[in-house]
Amino acid sequence: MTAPAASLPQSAAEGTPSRTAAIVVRRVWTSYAFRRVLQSVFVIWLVSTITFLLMHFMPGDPIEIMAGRLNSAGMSHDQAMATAANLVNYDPDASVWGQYLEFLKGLVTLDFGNSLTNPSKTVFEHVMEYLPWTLFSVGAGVVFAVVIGVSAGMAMAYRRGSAFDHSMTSLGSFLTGVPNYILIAAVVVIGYTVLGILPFLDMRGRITAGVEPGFDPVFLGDAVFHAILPIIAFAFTATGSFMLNMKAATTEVLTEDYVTVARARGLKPGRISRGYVGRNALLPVVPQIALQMGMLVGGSIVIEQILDYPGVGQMLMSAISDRDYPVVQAAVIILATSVVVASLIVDLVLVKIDPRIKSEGQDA
Amino acid sequence: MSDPILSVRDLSIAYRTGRKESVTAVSGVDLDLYEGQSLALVGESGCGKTTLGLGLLRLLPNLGEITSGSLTYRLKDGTRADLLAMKKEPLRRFRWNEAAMVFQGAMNAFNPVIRIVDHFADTLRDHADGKKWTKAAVEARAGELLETVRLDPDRVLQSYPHELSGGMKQRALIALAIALDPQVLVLDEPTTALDLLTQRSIVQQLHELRSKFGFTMVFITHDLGLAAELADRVATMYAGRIIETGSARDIFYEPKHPYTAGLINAVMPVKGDRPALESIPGYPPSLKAMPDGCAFNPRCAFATDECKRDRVPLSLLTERPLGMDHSVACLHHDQVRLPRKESANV
Amino acid sequence: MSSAPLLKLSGMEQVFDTKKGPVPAVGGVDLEVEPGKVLCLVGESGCGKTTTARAAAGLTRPTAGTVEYRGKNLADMTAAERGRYRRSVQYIHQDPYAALNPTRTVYSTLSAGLKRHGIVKNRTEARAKAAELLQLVDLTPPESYLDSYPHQLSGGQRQRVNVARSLALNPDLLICDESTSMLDVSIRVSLLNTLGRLRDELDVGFLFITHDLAVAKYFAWDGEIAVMYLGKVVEHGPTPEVIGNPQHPYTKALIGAVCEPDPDLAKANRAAEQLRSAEIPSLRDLPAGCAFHPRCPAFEPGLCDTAEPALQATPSRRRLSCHVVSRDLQRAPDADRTITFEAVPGSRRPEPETAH
Amino acid sequence: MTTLDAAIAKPRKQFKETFLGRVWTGLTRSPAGFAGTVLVLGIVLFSFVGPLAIDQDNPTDTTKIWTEPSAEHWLGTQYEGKDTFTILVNSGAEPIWVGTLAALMAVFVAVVFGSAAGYFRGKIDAVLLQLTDVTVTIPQFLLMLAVVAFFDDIPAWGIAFVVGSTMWAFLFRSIRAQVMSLKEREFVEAARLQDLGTARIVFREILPNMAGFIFVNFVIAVNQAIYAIVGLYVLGLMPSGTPNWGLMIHQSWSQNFYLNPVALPFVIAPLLMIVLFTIGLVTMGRGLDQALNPRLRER
Amino acid sequence: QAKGSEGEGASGKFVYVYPFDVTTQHFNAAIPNAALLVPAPNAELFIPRPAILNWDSQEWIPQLAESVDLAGTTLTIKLRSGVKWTDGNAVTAKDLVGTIYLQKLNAPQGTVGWDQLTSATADDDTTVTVQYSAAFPGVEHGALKVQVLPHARYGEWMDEAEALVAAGAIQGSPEQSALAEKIAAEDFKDAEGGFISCGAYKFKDIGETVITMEVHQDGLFADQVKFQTFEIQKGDNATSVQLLLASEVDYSTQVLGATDRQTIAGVQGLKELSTPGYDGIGLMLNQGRFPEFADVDVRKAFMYVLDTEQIGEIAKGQGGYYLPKTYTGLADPHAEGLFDDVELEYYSVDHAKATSLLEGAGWKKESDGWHKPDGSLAEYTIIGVEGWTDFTLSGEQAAAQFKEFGLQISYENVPEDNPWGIWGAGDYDIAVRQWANPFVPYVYGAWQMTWFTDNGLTADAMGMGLPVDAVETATQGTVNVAELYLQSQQGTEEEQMAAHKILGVVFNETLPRLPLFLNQRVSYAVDGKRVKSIDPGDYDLNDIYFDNPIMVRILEGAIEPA
Ligand SMILES: Nc1ncnc2c1ncn2[C@@H]1O[C@H](COP(=O)(O)OP(=O)(O)OP(=O)(O)O)[C@@H](O)[C@H]1O
Ligand SMILES: Nc1ncnc2c1ncn2[C@@H]1O[C@H](COP(=O)(O)OP(=O)(O)OP(=O)(O)O)[C@@H](O)[C@H]1O
Ligand SMILES: [Mg+2]
Ligand SMILES: [Mg+2]
Repeated sequence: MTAPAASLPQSAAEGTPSRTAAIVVRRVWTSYAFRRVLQSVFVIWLVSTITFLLMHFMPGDPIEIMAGRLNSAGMSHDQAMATAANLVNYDPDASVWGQYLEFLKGLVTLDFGNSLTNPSKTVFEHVMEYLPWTLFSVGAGVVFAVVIGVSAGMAMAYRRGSAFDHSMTSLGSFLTGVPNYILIAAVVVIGYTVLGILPFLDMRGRITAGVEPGFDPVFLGDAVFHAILPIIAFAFTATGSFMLNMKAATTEVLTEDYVTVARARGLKPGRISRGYVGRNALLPVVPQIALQMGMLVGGSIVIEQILDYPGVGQMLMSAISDRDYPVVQAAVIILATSVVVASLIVDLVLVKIDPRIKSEGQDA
Repeated sequence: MSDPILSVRDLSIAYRTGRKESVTAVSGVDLDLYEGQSLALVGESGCGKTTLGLGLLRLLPNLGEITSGSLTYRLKDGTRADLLAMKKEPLRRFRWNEAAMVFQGAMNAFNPVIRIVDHFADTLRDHADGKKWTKAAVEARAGELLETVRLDPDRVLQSYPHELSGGMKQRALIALAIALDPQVLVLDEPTTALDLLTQRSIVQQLHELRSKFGFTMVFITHDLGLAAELADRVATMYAGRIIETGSARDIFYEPKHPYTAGLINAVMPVKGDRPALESIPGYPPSLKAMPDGCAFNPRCAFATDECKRDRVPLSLLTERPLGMDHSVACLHHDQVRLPRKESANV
Repeated sequence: MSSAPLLKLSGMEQVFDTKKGPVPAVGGVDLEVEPGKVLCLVGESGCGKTTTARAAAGLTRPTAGTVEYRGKNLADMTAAERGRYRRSVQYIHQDPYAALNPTRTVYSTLSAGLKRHGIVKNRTEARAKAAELLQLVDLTPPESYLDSYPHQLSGGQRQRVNVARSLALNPDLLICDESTSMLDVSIRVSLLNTLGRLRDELDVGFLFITHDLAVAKYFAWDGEIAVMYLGKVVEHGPTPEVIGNPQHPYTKALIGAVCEPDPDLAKANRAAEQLRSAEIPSLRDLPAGCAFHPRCPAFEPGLCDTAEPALQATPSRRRLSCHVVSRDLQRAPDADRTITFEAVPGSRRPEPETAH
Repeated sequence: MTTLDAAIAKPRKQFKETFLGRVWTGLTRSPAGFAGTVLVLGIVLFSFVGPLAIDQDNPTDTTKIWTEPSAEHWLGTQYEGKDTFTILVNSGAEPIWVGTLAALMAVFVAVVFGSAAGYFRGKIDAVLLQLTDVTVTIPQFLLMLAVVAFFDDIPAWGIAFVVGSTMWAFLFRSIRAQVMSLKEREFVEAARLQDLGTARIVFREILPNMAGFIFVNFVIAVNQAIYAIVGLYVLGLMPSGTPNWGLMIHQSWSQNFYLNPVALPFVIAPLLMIVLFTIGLVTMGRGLDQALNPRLRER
Repeated sequence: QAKGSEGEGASGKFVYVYPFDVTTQHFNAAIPNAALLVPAPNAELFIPRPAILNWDSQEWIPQLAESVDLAGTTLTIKLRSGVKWTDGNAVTAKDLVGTIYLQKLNAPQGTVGWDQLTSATADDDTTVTVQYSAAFPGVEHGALKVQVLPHARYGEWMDEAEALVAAGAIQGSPEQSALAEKIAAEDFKDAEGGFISCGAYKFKDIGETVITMEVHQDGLFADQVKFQTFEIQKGDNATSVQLLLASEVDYSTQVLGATDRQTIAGVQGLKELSTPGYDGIGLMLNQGRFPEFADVDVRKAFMYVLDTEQIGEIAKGQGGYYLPKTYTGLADPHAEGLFDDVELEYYSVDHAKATSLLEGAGWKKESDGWHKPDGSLAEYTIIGVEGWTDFTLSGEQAAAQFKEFGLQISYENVPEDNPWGIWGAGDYDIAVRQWANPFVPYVYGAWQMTWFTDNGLTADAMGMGLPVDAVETATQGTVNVAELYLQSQQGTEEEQMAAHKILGVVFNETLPRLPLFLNQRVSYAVDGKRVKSIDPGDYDLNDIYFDNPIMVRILEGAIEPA
């Protein structure tokens, strides 16, 4: 950032073509975007390597695990191991190093082969069967949370000290405080078991049996119907934390002079709260959106289990307990990529909404 | 024309500083402003000028409140409005459209995340009254306004506030302030951060705007030169009160309050040799430890026991039309002379 | 101490990178401040005064040229030297609102440096010292300000707190960026007198930025004034010379623009327009030749709009960058004495209309 | 002048001005701060002093499995026929201190890293950013499982460490962003001009400006830490036996107690404790906010 | 046979709850444990076996078979005619023979019944003859209980399996592995014709949380069944409790905890179908890790410390468990009559006895707890499995009781994904584990569990480190348990009995596992909502996961819509 860009155009103008090329290369090399991408790739590699190691540190390999299951059905240890070896597409004697190289190859070619415990499917197919659903429900949950949390947070800051503020702050703390799986379980228990108004039985799963996928209202409506509970669950926690954070940020911004001036200018309250207070207060909150997203995907395991919503959390959970290495790897890489991409987007958005970030860096 | 455009009666403003404590920053201000007049508010730093200015637009921060008095305006449509009784939406429409303010802290007056042009767009659109402000129209109007304060629209419009120098921001704020042709313009040290040429051109611009639109101006300044140039009337404040008010000539040529006189005496001339200047002796009072009686008495050469006893009200010296009376709050005003008046002619 | 000046800027340039291209805010200035002397920087708003001052205070690193403190280049300083420099050179920000931490009281703002550098030993001392500083800047009685937060102070009060803070560490060099602009004249005089004592008694040097020529004249009478225009110094010389006998058309215009606290005089002044244009050129797109030529009343086509004038010494102890005036001076070396104050339009005061 | 000198020399507000003093004022003088403090202190006392004050004899009694609240058993009895109230009293200490420790650690690390990254930028920033990305991205579940596999017997502070080390990253970015913007403020420059030292500038000039934000996040972190401990039970990482809110919630959860109306006191009590604790902290935070951020009183 | 017109007598719906998973499970029934609903109790409804056993009378109840007959080493299975697959083909002897070969090839060495099976031949379309190399009670179990697969779909593999068996390939041989891998790579999810089955019901709609089956007109017993639709709701314990509370299911085989049972107790029409189980919950002491556990007195002392009734009460609730009449390692139905003439020790809580036993073994109680003979503090951790409520509660209670007695024993959970690995490796101090006979209706299953499961005694699968070839006993002298075990499964009826008796006494004396209690198998039915009455009839002893009585009764038409 400190490269005196001012001198570049001049030298480019004087330069021979090859020098120009060199400058272009240098520009790319020193460019923010390029370095961000490099960093992201690095992060993804590191995360997947750590995952790889963690997975291999965990006791048991896929065959042992499968054997354990068979074992529980009455087979002896040896028998179970032998049967499992046939069922699972895994060579227990391969060195970890060799597997790692294999995995790296997969990482580069984006081909992770087939699932170990379900060899009829490629890992990609396997993951894609779950991923869209989780992304949909988490994404929708976060969108809701942002909309509700941000507006509630602002309203709280505006009415600081009022009964509204007190109750909403308590609600916000409650929502952030209590894990979303407990909250959604309470919703189900009260709505379904106690009151009997929630058609929970029909809401389980991702889609009703017999509904054909496609871009038609029946399918989309059904998908939304099934996703409502997961979306609410994901929205719960995130809403609370956005509320509290937004309130804190808004409270700060409200003390700024430009807000007073905006009031003096007789701007409409809505415009002040959106364009002046909201935009500035959002600055510290925006980075949290990406984080929430990542956190929710990570935390989808329990939610998806309670609500019987087969998403990536459920898949990851069973892949981990099956030690289905390639599936776990692929899932983690996809998660890592989405977190990294989300934080990239956040950075870009921040630059967009905070012009001051661009012109930093003249500091001694 | 006998109807003042702005009329203030017995206005007092206090700041709460703790749960029970508060300080009175402005007390008992009476003021009538008539259309087209310009009033300079001068006085000690910290005497309550900004507070009064904010009070005139009901813009006090939460902990500041108008504790007594009344504040009425004659609106563009000729009706009179009691500002203190005004509801939210009318108050919003009133602000900037009827009365605008250029703030002392212009540096932070702009939203750091939006461009200058958007500030204009927001203001214009929120007071549009049905008029549709297209982007181009906003840019044209804003450009025009910026040119009146000698800013290069091409550069400034698309800039973010942090990309402008302090002076540029202040000028941009003035441009923004006149965007809706307000009737009353309150300027809090409007040219403090500006260089002389710009000051000059702004002053000129304000003159022109004033003769064109006939708006009324209250400007707060420490620059007595500027006051002399811009003001028809001058009011001197000390420790939250108006202690002398009169036409510009009254105040500059024949100040009758020892504080006003001291102030004029402390003006540094640009021309001629460097004189040894004296400030008013003693220290300015703090709001938290206000002397009894006339607040100026500890520093006053004429002070008598009487001055220490009771508050001294404004008394009328010379009556003039349209609120241009010369009044002073001093028991010993007849003794006050401008010491260097003669030599000031050099 | 060596004979090196307290502060020396040589060929200092500052180019800001912005999305729309580079902004050469300061285009090569050479300035010196001697101990116990004042260098006043005046000029149009946006001409780079603050930028120069910030570089001098080490807050930014100039993109070209050097800043030397007591003969030592800032860029080459060791950590220890830098620390010493830091304490000896204080910069007072232009904006007193932004320069105070909103979460700290006046006392804690003032005492931070004192405590950090062991100037005071305990709280009692710190408070006494802070009170003393407040009294220096006329914030009295100090105890009613010590525990205030910045938002509870008026503009002028904040400005004085800023000044008081800068005095806390007994600096050698004070860089004041319009530090008296929000004060009423009486306090201004008083504060300038206080600073003047520091200058005279403690040999403190000043880089004093102001647009108030009266203040410049009052405070820098024994020092120098440098007039800046669009990032360059256009005239630089001893204060009485520059104020009393301005040479550069821009300086002349500035002095001509002074308002006197005299309503009648002011009304007469009002009519006078001295410049060809009110437009300030953009730094990104400076006019060819002399940057002032589009506005200059002395503009001569072919001369002013072709080459950039250099800042040259004139016979009368000053430096000047104007083709026309330099040429005229060469033709008539005494000419610079002949332009008198009376030549500035509007300076004669008509008789008052009404007499009492 | 003598009275004046005295006032300066012997400041009447001596304690009030120090950081702790302001914290104290915020907690005791404002209604919100006071209410929050009372609530938090109440729960802390309940959980730390309570166990000493009550009769600890709480035998398993199969004839009393799941009974309704009564004079003898204020919250009824649980699945072993033990008194729920006694269990509740004994259950708070560990989650409170482990949660607080984890949150302190997370916030501390986030604040230190965040301000280092935001203040110094450059390499440190780049490295720390990557580190957060990595921390955020690794599935916590997996990490925990690996931890289980690695450590047989993990002490409570170790749990705090594990939980804390995964939480800091979430706060890091916000702190970094705010430090980045605050350090450009002129008052920070002013502090640098006074050569106050980087640590002081960061901790005394910059951070107090975001005290409210940090505190809110601390509260969130305490919460998440407490629930993370619940999560650890789910993974079988924590030895059961020591009574613990987490264990109670986990049992209610995994053994479906929540479906049984008689079991509701057992299910709700620990949740309620956590919720009250959080609300107490948040309310306390509001009082603190006012004390630490004087501008807030303005608007 | 099943030619009856549409919907003859069949109406209504029966709702069952079971934790299936359509996203991971598939339709390749040749892969054990992984095909959708194939391992479930309701598999009888769509993928029938030749016969199932009445555990009480030990008689075969013919299903696909019309009759079965074991004479010497020859088993003759006569299939019913007229039953058709859903693809329209008739069910023939070829299907059964192929299925038997597939099973035989893939059955691990040492499996009773499969090891001895030498050939299976289709004599005609409906007759299959199976030859065994040896005969003893139970040898026919495997072949009679295969879930018959259609040759039309699996024929290629069946034929290959047959050839491989003929060529002497066994499980684990390269040829078998190659075939197994080929099979594992196929899931038939999108195969034409869907899942080919021949039961009374066939798949209709497969949703993620609900699967609907409808009557398959040409299927086995289609003319007898009374329900038009059989619906399976997906559900684990929590869900099935909720579904039961809402009366949205008619039958649940989930094993519920004590609290759950209390929760649903008030549901209208709720019926607990309770049968004494063949297995129970006990503790494994890791002798490999702690040599002091080799001392029988220590084991006995531990046993005397435990109040097993209390443990059972808390872990399973009233009616969810029963205490064994004898501590012989056998469930009551199996122990009945066997030990009438031997003196057995009965372990009921007796702290004084425990103390004296421990002290006799050289242990000492000090202020911090019991110390071993070498003076070190005895400290152990009991592990249970996270999520297995009965294990968790039992382990917790046991630990608490030990603690009360002064033994420093704490409790901890291990993750649910691989407890078998942990048990197999012997990576624990004390573990909660089943005892008695959870798998087969024959007594030898209990010995398998007691001495051989989780006791691999090899370097990588040490298990609990309990010696099996030479066990010292007071009354029986040194006993070779491994040998007796073989005798108990492959001997003649008398030999088996004799072996059982000795092994039971050895168990009683040496406590290779500490038996806490036996499970009372409880399943739950809601009468009167959709179903008139759910009643296991004569099959009430049949274990719920194997040969589920309710499914058999549905097929018999004994369960009807309300
Ligand atoms: N929020 C506040 N709380 C307490 N006191 C305040 C507050 N704001 C201002 N004051 C006090 O009120 C008095 C008047 O302040 P004001 O800003 O009106 O002065 P001013 O005349 O504009 O001064 P200046 O010329 O220096 O700007 C000052 O003494 C100041 O300390
Ligand atoms: N960070 C920055 N990025 C881009 N441009 C800048 C930046 N800081 C200052 N400038 C530009 O540099 C020029 C000089 O600014 P500077 O603040 O030095 O002016 P100044 O002489 O102090 O003006 P004033 O009297 O108004 O304070 C201005 O045109 C300003 O817009
Ligand atoms: Mg002011
Ligand atoms: Mg400046």
